[in-house]
Amino acid sequence: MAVNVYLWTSLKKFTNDEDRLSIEAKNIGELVGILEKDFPGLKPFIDSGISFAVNGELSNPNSNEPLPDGAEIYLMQKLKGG
Amino acid sequence: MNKIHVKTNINGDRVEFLADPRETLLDCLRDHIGLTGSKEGCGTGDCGACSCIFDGDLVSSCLVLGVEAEGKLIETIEGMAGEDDLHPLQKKFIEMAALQCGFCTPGILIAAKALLDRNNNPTENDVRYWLAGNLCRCTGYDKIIKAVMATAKEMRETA
Amino acid sequence: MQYHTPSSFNEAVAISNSSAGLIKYLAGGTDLLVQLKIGNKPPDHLVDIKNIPGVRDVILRKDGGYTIGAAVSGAQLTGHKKLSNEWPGLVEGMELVGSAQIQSRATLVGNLCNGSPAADSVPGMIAAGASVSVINSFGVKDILVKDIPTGPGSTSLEDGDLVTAINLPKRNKYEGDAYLRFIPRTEMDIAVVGCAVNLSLENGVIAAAKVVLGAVGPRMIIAHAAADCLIGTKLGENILSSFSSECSRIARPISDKRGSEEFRKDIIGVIAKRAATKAYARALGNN
Amino acid sequence: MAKDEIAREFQYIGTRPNRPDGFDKVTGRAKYGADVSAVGMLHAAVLRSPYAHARIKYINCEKAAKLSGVKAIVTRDDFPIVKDEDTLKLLENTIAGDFAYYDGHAIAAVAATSVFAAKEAIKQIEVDYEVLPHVIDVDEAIQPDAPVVRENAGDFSVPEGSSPNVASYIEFGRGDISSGFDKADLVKSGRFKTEAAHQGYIEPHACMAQLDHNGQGEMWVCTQGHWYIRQMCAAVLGLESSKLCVTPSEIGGGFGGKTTIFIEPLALALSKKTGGRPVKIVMSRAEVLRATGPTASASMDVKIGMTKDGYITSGSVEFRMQGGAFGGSPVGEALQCAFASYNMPAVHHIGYDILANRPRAAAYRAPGSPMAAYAVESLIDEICTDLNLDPIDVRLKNAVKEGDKSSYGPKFKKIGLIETLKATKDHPNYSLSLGVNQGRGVAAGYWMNHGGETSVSVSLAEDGSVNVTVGTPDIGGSRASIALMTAETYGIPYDSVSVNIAETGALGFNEPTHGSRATLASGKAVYEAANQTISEMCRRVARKWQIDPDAVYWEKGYAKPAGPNAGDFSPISIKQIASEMDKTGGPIAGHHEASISGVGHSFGVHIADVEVDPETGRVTVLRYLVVQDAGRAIHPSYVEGQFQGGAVQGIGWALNEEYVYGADGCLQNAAFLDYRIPVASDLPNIDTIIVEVPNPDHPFGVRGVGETGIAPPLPALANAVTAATKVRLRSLPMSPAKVLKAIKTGSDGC
Repeated sequence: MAVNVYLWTSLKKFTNDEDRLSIEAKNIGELVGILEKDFPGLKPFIDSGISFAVNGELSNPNSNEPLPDGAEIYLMQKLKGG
Repeated sequence: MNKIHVKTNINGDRVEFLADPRETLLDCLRDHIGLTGSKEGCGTGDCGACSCIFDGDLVSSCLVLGVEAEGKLIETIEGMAGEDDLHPLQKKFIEMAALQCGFCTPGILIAAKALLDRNNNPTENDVRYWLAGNLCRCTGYDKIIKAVMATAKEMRETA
Repeated sequence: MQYHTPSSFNEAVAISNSSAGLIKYLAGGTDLLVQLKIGNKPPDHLVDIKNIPGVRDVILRKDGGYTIGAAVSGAQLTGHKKLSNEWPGLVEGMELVGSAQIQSRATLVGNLCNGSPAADSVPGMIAAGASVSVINSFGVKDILVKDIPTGPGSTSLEDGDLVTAINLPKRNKYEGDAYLRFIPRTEMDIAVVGCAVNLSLENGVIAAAKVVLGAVGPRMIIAHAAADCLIGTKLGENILSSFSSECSRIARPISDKRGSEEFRKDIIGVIAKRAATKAYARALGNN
Repeated sequence: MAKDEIAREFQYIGTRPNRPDGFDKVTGRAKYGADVSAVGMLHAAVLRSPYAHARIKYINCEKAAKLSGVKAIVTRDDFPIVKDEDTLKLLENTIAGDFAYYDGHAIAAVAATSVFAAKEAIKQIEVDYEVLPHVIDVDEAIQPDAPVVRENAGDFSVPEGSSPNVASYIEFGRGDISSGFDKADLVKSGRFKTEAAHQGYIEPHACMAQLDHNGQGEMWVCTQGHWYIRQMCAAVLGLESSKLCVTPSEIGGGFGGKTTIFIEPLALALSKKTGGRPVKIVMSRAEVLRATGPTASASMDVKIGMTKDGYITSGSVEFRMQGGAFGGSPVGEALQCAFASYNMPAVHHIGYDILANRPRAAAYRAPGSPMAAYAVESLIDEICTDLNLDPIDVRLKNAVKEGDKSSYGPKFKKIGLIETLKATKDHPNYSLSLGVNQGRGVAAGYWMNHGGETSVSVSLAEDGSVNVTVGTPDIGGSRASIALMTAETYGIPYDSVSVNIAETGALGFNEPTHGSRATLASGKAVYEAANQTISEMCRRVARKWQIDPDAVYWEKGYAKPAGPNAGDFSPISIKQIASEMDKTGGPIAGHHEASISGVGHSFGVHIADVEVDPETGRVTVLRYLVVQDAGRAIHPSYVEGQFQGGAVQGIGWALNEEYVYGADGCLQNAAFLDYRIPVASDLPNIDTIIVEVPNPDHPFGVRGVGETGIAPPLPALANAVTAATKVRLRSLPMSPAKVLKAIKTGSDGC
């Protein structure tokens, strides 16, 4: 169950200059755990509040909704609205 | 500060209160009489949310002292509706969605009524300039102006 | 703050004489209450003059001029058809002060005594040659409006002076005035610049002119040299252009939050030109 | 379920009934923040810094405390020590610690028996300030010699060697921008600047709060989100959240500015010090402008390449946004919105969040999007002019559609930009001829919308009417839209639904009415909760008919047998079910809690026609058109109202609204007299077209509509002014002085 994780450019310095990662994860919660373990530099960003767009739909970091195979997951800054 | 005993008439009721002479009419309406329909948006006569009728004149009640109310006739938003029915402007504002947050609404209704009492056939430009002292941040004024124009037309037709 | 409601000017003066501390007179209150709101020290004694008989009257005198009571509101002036026809520039200057709400309260005298160089009604009064009646413990006196403002927030009035009325001279045929100001919005702003022009014509030619510039100096500027440009002319394009430049040259504005010196100097000429054109048309039409 | 719903005809949705709270709001009965009082209530006033940046050496409250009527004074010493960085920023902004960071920063607060006594007391508080150098302008703040606003303010994202006033940094993009620029026939770039603008809600912040020594408290407050207020107050005061009950008043406008705390913790702290007396704080307008959050000021570099037939080949932006002394400008959002309307092969974004000695930026309607739109849409307009291309045609050629990758990554689902552009082009305003000194501008704008944490409940009254309880304050008619969706779900009259906005104890956590979410998110949740009760009603009817629950279905207010096989039963109305519920199993109620997703992006396109006075630089708006995709307009009047209100806020920002600072760093225009929001006579009618491309992820097709409308006016007016004057201003506001200078000298205003 590999999913494609896209990072914003300024995170590349923590992921060996990769802005796209292929990761085996069943859900976002598991994905977060793997990201934090494999790329400790990402942890402060994740801790500061981050959103995950799964196939265009925002999901929260603790979600245990199953991820579709090959899902396109974008790490996004958490948004505020007016 | 010595307070002054003020006897006045608000929305047809005889009212008495004790005013610190530094208090505005708006303060007195809201804090002494409990009529909180008039709002304070600026306190300096720039927004019109506190509009009232003072002896027949449209005023910003934040720019009138409470002690000046002695012996006067005051009309506030709370007195705008009749016993059985809303004023046509009030009805039209609801029907035409001329309010969003509603905070400026009492002042705008009072000001619009003052206009229609003087001129039952205003142009759109007349309405826009008359209401220039009533700030609204939600609506962009469009529906407010249309509601005032529609009310004027309806009142002319039923008069 | 003690609040007084005298029923005569003499009583008002007596209260002021017998009271200690800061004394202020209250007519419209549209400046005074703002001062209180923003935290300025309230006066020790506030003398409300609105209960004095005649203060809200506009009187057409036998000599054809007007006496306007100290508490006459802007809305009253606008509603006075004859006065508005004769002195449209003066009336429109007052009418530009604030909203409909403010118009119910604000007065010419208040606008004058507040001492703002940007006061909209004052250039028109000066251009009209208006005077004020003043009462104090020594008696009554007449002072020309042009001599009242002395600088931002200050006037030549002394402690205890109470302005009771504004006096306008008689209006003759073929005379006309206009006041225009520039503001960023259409309403509710303080003038960035303002200009009043008062003209007398003979056979369509300008025989006398007064030009007063507002908000471009520490007090209203009476632009004699600019007025001279107009005299003897019928206000052609060239005349207006040199008049406009002259007004810009005379202006001594400062830069502040409402406009830069450069911008004010630029547009005072434009506004003056437009005011002159309007005054001229009115003078021609006033037959 | 969802798609079928969208296709069907609606009974109530799309109608324009009177709003439920209309009567209260036209008669003065509605209670706003400052409209309540309580027995024993004290009035508070706040002492604020007169300096843009100062060290606070000591505060002496002795004299003030001795004044008659003074009951309590609080300074920072009365607040707990906070470790968490976000909480610390909130607390610092609520009440200054060792430093005052901006003109208007709260220093101390006094509670007294009257407003006059409280105001007198704050004058008697002695503060010894050591004035420090300050910085106001966003570009100046990152100069090497700029005063440092706060030491060590940069977070983990800031690249080494950055100015100490950079709080955070973000960079993202895709494709090869330089080869994209190589493919272009015309590449243009420019720097654009916008000044901070305030939300300008007419109701100043106000609250009444009470807190006892056990940490039990309650608060009445005008806010967009009372759970946020509770969470933030609890955090900065070290309280247990559930012990603080926060009730929202009616709210007199917010636009994002009432989603955070300012005076609320002060009121609670003062109350605690008086042994729990209620304390009321009402801000003055000057306090609102000096000390509450406007949006950021921005300096933005944009570069765009286009082929001569109008295809965008590449684009890049670098945005620097100043969000006050604690950071938090919406630079990330701005970057996401910058190129969101366009399908671009290569795009790159860089953003800096920058500190300055200004009040902490708060959210303001589509935070960041208006600035981004101003920069990008202005430059696109320049390129269209140079290449002699129609600006709507160019946008149609590049417009994003379903399945396209957005400029910030994720793919779009069903969106309506193309439909919106086409509707704009077809409107008569686009082809009206213009006179001398007149010009027309077109621009697009975008907001991604937000769902967020939502909790609602629905209950059936014994007479068959329905109570809906939501946690999103009604800021512009959401009670009406929620009632309409509820009525539609049940098939009962609109008037039989009452919508209540509950205090914090009555529901689970709700995010504020922000992010264009109230109708979208509360509506979606109410639909779910209502369907729970419908299922329950069907179950009870099935039991009565002694058939399987699946054999009962719900239609227009009635439980019906599903078909001939289910049996021959007369439909049972909701009224009858309700009247019998005490005998059939007790109360019938439903609830729904979720982090709502499926928000549906909203695009808008505006046309502005202006006339410029060439002698004074004054801009008059002659005509204005807003076209926007609402997904589905639940109550079209309030959708139009959102379009119109957003547009006029944008018009104000574009033309005359700005923060004017003196050389001392103090705000000079802290009043509506000189902070010039548009007045009625400044404006024409604001024409609207509601485009409806339903959001497939919402039961009724709703997209949030509140925010997008503020983005296009900035560039639409800039483009119109350029068309009228033939000069391009690159800085807002386009105040008369700037426009005149541009006409006379060709200056771009930067």
